[in-house]
Amino acid sequence: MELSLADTKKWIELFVQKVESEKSQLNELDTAIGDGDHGTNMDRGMKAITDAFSKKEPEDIVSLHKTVAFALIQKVGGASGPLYGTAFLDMSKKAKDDADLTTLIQTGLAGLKRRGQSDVGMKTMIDVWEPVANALKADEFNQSVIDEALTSNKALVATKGRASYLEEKSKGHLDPGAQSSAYLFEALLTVLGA
Amino acid sequence: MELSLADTKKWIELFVQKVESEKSQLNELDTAIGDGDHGTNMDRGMKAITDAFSKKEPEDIVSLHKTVAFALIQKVGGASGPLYGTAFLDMSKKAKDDADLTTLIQTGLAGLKRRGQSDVGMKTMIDVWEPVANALKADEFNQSVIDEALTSNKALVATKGRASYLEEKSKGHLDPGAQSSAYLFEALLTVLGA
Amino acid sequence: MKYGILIVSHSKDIAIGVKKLIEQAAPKLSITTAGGTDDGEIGSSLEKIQTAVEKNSGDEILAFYDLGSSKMNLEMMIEMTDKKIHKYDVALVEGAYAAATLAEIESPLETIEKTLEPLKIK
Amino acid sequence: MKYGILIVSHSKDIAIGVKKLIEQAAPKLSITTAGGTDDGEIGSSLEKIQTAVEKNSGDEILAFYDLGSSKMNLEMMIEMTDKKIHKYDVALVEGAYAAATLAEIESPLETIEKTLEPLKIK
Ligand SMILES: Nc1ncnc2c1ncn2[C@@H]1O[C@H](COP(=O)(O)OP(=O)(O)O)[C@@H](O)[C@H]1O
Ligand SMILES: Nc1ncnc2c1ncn2[C@@H]1O[C@H](COP(=O)(O)OP(=O)(O)O)[C@@H](O)[C@H]1O
Ligand SMILES: [Mg+2]
Ligand SMILES: [Mg+2]
Ligand SMILES: [Mg+2]
Ligand SMILES: [Mg+2]
Repeated sequence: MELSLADTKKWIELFVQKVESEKSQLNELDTAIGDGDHGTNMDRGMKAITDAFSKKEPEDIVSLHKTVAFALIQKVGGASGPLYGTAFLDMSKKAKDDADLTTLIQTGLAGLKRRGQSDVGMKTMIDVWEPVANALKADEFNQSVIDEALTSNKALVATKGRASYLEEKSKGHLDPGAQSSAYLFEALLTVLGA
Repeated sequence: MELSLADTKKWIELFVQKVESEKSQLNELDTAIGDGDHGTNMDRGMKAITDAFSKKEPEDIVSLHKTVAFALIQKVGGASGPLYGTAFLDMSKKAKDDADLTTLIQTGLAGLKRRGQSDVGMKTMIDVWEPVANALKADEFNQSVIDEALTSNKALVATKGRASYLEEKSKGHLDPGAQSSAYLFEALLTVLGA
Repeated sequence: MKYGILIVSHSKDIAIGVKKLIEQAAPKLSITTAGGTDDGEIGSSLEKIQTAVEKNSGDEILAFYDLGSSKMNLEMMIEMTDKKIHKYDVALVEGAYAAATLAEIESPLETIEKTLEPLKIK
Repeated sequence: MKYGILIVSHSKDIAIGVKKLIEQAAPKLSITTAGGTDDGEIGSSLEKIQTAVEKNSGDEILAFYDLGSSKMNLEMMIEMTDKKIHKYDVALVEGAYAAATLAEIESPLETIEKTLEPLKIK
């Protein structure tokens, strides 16, 4: 299934709104097991996306994903910048040949793994992206996929990112990047009307 | 043999003069295999010694060595500060019981080794202190002891201090701290009238 | 808190930067620094180290340094003070960050030192 | 010169301090830095890295970084540029100092990398 240009834009705009309203929530999660800036970082990226959209209306899915990627790469300032940035940049490149939603999310996921040199189970945003990608493929994507992903992420011991310094003590805390990724895919669910 | 208070002071004053006049020479040696500041560092220490002597005339050998130690520890700013500083501080402590010159130089040498976690043959100032200490013990201390110490220091590959980063390339260069220690012991020779 | 962090560097910029970096992840920790010589040049100062030790409000101090004279001056300080100072021969920036993260959540010294072990390079 | 040094840190102070520290031992070397975010906060900036790469006059670049996003942004840069950049997973301050000392005297890359090997901690 392909998302239309308008729906893709709506998806990103809902994500922007959600992150902006949950900025301090994301900072709080990051304070517990990181350096407390994930909300501030993402918020900078969200503002940059809004700016970029208002400066130049994206003409197609390819350029939309690229615009999102550049805004995040340039403005986030934390690890989430190159991570989300790489995901959207790879999605933009992929969309040139194949804009199937499932394919794109899988491509983004692969980008995250490459950039982070990480995989599912390390208590990062990947713990949300991977189950969502799988669910899309199986045509079973719904809110409970996200909820379950967050629940299992919370129980993990971090082995990548700043939280990994805390070792055992990272257990029981939700990873901030997993939460922002949950917002991304909740916005997608809304657009899908599910 | 014990050095009188007057001779000990003359020794240090001659050292101060020599280092001050050879400041740029010491910097040059350090530029080749270090960070180029050994002359500047030692010069700061020398000024501090002169200041301290003029503020309070040392009353005995113990306080003289302690004054020298504190001036060097506080003002040098490079590795030579804690090194020479420890040597003179240990000499000051030793002089309370035994002010024999040979004993003091041996005590200073032991202090250098402790502070630097180093030994003879690593291309440092120790390569001058150790042969001098040995020669004093054997009652054979003269200029050729110093000259030979410098010659063999030059041929060594550094394994301690900044020069050790250069590995093989440190060969053929004289260690700046070995040179300043040579000045120290040449001043001593002058006082000894040898 | 039980542990404070002490950063000893040849450069006042490095010392201040490391403090800023790690206090983001460890805002409650006492982190004091001694960077550069008395007159702000590249080098080290026993007096600055002494002041940094005095100002540190940790019951015990975890100390990190960069090169040669920072280490030697730190060791002189350890010989001179009554305060318990643990010196680590690890990567300055990375070691201080790891230790601070763990000290912030009141991890035991054993855990902190286990984490520092693979960062030993000196 | 053949090699230049690039320092990527979360903190502009660390980046500047490392440059000052190593240029004392390597005054002829091209050393460029990218520290902190665009607005001077703790973090990293691809744009700053890009500028630092462009300004570096070494034929090839030896690059050092501190933590997570410095590394990831550096890797993005490596994918984007034609310039040859060698990235080292070593202690930032200590690794950059060792490499600079050797690059200053035109040591071959092999020698530099052999010296960096024991400083690998990432
Ligand atoms: N190596 C990695 N692989 C995947 N995700 C990572 C990795 N490192 C960090 N993350 C994600 O990035 C999030 C942190 O982002 P942010 O706080 O903006 O960056 P920083 O850690 O630089 O302050 C983490 O919660 C985690 O989800
Ligand atoms: N570990 C050590 N043991 C003995 N001597 C040392 C050691 N490290 C350095 N030195 C001596 O100190 C000298 C360098 O002093 P200086 O240039 O003032 O300090 P820095 O290296 O901090 O700039 C070297 O030439 C060497 O003789
Ligand atoms: Mg963060
Ligand atoms: Mg951050
Ligand atoms: Mg020097
Ligand atoms: Mg120096």
